[in-house]
Amino acid sequence: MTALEELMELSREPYNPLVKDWKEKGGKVIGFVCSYVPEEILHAAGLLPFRITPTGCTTTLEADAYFSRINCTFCRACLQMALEGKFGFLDGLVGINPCDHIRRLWDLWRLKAGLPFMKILSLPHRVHEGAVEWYKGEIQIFKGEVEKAFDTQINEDSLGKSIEIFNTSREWIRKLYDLRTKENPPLSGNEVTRIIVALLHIPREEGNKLLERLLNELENRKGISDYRARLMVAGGACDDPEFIEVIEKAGGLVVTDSLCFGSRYFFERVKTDDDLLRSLSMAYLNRPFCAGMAGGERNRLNFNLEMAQRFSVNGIVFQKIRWCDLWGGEAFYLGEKLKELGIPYLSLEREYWLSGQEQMKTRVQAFLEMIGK
Amino acid sequence: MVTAGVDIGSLTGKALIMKDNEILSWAMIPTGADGALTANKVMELALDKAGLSHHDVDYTVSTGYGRVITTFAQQNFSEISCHAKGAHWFFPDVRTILDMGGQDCKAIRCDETGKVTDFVMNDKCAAGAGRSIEVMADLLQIPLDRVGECSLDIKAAEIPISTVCVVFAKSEALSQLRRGKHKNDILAGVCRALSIRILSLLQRVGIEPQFVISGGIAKNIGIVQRLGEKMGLIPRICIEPQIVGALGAALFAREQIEKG
Amino acid sequence: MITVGIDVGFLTTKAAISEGGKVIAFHEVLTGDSGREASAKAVKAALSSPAMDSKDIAKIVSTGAGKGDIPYDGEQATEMLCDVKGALYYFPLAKTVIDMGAECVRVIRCGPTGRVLDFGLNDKCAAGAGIFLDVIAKALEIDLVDIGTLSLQGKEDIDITATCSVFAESEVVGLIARGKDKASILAGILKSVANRIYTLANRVGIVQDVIFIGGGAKNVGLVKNLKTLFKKELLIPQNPQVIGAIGAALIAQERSQ
Amino acid sequence: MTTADQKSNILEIIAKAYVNWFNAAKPENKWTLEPAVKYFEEAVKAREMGKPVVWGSFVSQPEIFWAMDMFPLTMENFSFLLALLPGNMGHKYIDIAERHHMADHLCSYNKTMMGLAFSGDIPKPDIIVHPLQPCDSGRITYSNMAEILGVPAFAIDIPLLRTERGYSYVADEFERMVSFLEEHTGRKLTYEKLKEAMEWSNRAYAYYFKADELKKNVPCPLGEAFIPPFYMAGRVECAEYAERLYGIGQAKVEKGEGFLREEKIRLGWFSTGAYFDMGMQPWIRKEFGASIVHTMLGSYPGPIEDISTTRKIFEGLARQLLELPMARETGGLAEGWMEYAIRICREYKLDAVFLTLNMGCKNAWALAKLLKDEIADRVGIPTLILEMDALDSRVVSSESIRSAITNFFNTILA
Repeated sequence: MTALEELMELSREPYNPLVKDWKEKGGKVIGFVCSYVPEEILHAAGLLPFRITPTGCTTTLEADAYFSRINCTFCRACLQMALEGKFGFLDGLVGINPCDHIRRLWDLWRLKAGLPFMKILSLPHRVHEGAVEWYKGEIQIFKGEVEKAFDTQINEDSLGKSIEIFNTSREWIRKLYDLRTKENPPLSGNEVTRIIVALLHIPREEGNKLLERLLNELENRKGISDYRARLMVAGGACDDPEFIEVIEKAGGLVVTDSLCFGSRYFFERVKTDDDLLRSLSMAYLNRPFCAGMAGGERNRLNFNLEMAQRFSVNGIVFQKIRWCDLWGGEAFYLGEKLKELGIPYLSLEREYWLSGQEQMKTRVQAFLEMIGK
Repeated sequence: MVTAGVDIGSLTGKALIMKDNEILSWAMIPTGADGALTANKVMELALDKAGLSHHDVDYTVSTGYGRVITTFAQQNFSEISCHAKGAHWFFPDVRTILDMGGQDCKAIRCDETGKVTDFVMNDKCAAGAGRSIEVMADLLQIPLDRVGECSLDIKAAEIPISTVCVVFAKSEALSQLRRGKHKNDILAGVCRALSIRILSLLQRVGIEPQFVISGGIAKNIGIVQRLGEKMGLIPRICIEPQIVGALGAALFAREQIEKG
Repeated sequence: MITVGIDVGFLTTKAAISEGGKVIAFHEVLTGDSGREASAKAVKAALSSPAMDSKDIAKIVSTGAGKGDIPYDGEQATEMLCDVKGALYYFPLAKTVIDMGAECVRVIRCGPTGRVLDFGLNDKCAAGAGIFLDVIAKALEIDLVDIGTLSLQGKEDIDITATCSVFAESEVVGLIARGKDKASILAGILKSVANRIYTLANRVGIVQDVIFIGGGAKNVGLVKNLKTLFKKELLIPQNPQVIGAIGAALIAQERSQ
Repeated sequence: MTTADQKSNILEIIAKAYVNWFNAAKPENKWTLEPAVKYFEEAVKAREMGKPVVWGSFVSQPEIFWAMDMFPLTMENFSFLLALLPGNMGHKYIDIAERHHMADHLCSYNKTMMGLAFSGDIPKPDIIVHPLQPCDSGRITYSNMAEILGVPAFAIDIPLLRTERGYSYVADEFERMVSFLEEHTGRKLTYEKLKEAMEWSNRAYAYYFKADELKKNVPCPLGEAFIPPFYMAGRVECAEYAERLYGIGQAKVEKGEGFLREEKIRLGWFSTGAYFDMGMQPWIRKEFGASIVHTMLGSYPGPIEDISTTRKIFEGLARQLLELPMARETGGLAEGWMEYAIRICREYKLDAVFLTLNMGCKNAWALAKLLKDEIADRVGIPTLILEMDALDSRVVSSESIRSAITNFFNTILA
């Protein structure tokens, strides 16, 4: 199997062969829902950090007894799978408070399907010097809790190694994105999303090997040329390759993004020549901002523009899951600005699983026609 | 050169034949369970009227939710682009278009060439879509094309319809009937509720004159007049509002040929 | 001394007669254009077999959407109270009552004496209410009463994704266009309706015995779906649609004493 | 065409409205409106009098602004007032916000204030200061508003958990905020001025806390509508209001009188109310003999203990800030709200709880079942969950809210 095929395979379901393997060897798996959780700490403790995606979830029947129809379907789907025991392979869950929905997911998961190890970090919602110090403190406390719970020591040396490993995969992904700047990118947007989802669900060392192989394979893979327009996907969490596929089936090739399941997660390198915990806090907080960061409007806008230009896109598709207030509020500002700047902009609201596909296809097709493609 | 546009909506299918810039003929039939069949039928009808057959047509473009299952079309365009294009053919100075189909309602902005510059659609819920008018007409046993005038001829007082759900609005109307309220007064409430929802959709794209209403709803004077009042301008109506989409498709067909 | 309960529903109006704590007669008519006429008709018919004299009526209690509009000076009772009373009459161990009417789905938790402990309603969105099935039946050009049995012959598993009944209607039309068989489509529709009822029930909390009443309880396909979801037995009285009226008649008895 | 055509100054409209309400009020109630009348008079003139205007959130504290001789405007206050003013004025601004692609599912408090800011019907502020609580909707709205208006803004970061470390982080934030304010207004915050404001503030918080305690008496001596104008906390008017209210309550308790002649049922109203229908609470009292002895927005924390130094004051404000109404409920983890709810049910001897699910409130909707079950299991009283929008009467009409309430009384409380 080629690396690409392997990655596609691994992206299909959370409990993939590599995780099974890890468990059988007696390894522990710790889940987390948001990209602001410092995985390196878990990795340095010999644990497998697992970014949770409700991949394959199609109903929220049980979850909706607690969550409601006005809560984010990504979180409802996560809770559903937790209640169904689909995340039974997790030995713990790291919570965080980027938004109300994810904070409440942590509450409901903990109270209705609690796991052995459950800790939560307090994420700042404004990025400044004091916040970096605060989050460093949070990571410090978290490190202590991990060491205590799994009775191990995380020292400069082991943490340094872990950071290097994660920096490496960040670097590979950046290389991968560089390939997408070409006129005929070797990968489609939904393939990239699948690659990233897979990477977040497997031991990172394995992931890096696969990425390295992939990059070699791609050198002589035929580029994609049968597309009507180059698009960028922006907005809230989007781990659903099928959603990207709807856009691409209509002829809009997704060549880049500003997503926490994409560029935002991979673009910040963690410094290793300084106080490591501080460097972690610094790197995580200084990533291109999530909408949860107050006063981050310009930061977000500029990152979007920068990416749009670097990947020479014809338009930006802003997507958010319905009921997401953070990105729903941001839409107000971003919409106004992109209009001012004359950048074609399509705003799509979606549920975690695709519903009303027909209407979405019509919108995307009309958008492509609108930008004359 | 002869081009054709086929528009398969959720309620009706339309086909339109053009020769150069002239409309030769058009036909409209209700969309049956089988969209592909509807497309063929309505195309045949239009061709008959024009005294032409399939092989006289140089290029066909399909649109509407059935655009992909219209097998004989060489190309398909979204109904959004087609309605802008069609409306622009009727009114070259059009800038804002409202198209109200059976289940969705679209507010479209276009430039001086009829090219779409922005648009919004309702989704998730059919509140404020054309279907509700149908449902009401059916309930009150008033022909669809008379709903508008009736809604303006208020007998006692307009009856507010509180629910947004089409299906519940129907039963709300029914219970008003049972209380002996007059059909017109109920329709007045229905049309007001609808025009308010349409207006908020239009406001999202921003309304610039000329404002053109296409689709079946344009025949509903009750909606048209109420919208006009609220916006402080007179909506322009195409002579045959329901064929605007098919017309746009036929025009795109011509462009395709000219592009070569 | 007899008492009468009238349930003026959206589609049908039911009347029930009770005597000495026993239900002795009931009748159901279409509500049509006037709830008043319908209730008069239903009461008259109910009184005819066995023949009774309207002079013996000690009290009349009305319920249902049109409870305010009956041609008698009676009292009123909420649908929740009547559902529970009626359900307990047939199933003394009832703890949860699910009533699926044309316009509203009710899930009610009750105590042994007929006290309502908690309830949840779905009356905002038609998708999930009985009337939705009416819309779908029309779209599929079949008879409403056949939906349940037909759905059981469904061959493939179809998921209806639309959240709005009007969208579901055109989704159904689209499915037929793609050559899906009506039975399978119906199965999908009933699954989606059952899911909505299940979610509502979950929020209120499901305690055995669970009684399923209202017009929806006559739909075998819906019942099948609900049983699989609840993983519990559903108890259904003989004439599920008149339970509300019966409850009203029994409440009239209590109040007249 | 836009509906913002006819410019109107909301400040003046509301100032006038309060004068009218004051004139219409019964003599014995006029005192309850005096502070607000004064406040909005000043608000209209603030600029002329050279006071920098600062927009703030209702889950924050104005003392520092008063001490720096600035004029604080609480934006949620406008959303609330526009909803209850005749003619549903709020709808207009909600529509403006949604029209500019602000998602319709944000809290209507935030949609109204965003529409209002965007319409220009209220003069731009000099500064915006907002703590990052109680919810996503509030956080993003103030942040976006500042960016769109091009106004310098300071966001007070709020930690997730109530810990000593957290409190001193917030105290640090206050220090950063003050230097931000000094930099942008050229004014200095002196300890004397702050201390003076805090003495008035403490007086208000202390007396209102005691007044709120009085409501634990059966029958409940005070109605839910009497809440000091905490947007004036730090000024004498707010303190006097609280003191007077406590006096009235105390007298009633001594006479064993209740606010209701006959108190059949004691209700707790968690989360927001239906503010577009001001007749609802009186209707509940009259119709069902129920007195509303606790409301979320009518229950405040106590005063600050130590005001001996500026830092001590900041530390005190930090603790208080995280316990303000709504922040107290929706902040932190689920247990925070649950335990508080249980305590209220017991201490205020509630017979039933109304839990309003405001259409924008993701937190309340997500925790509704937890809260309801917890209250049923541990206190054994029923909860009515009311889905509605606190300000937008178009979402759920007051008729259907009232019929839901009637159903609740005629079945579960029957």
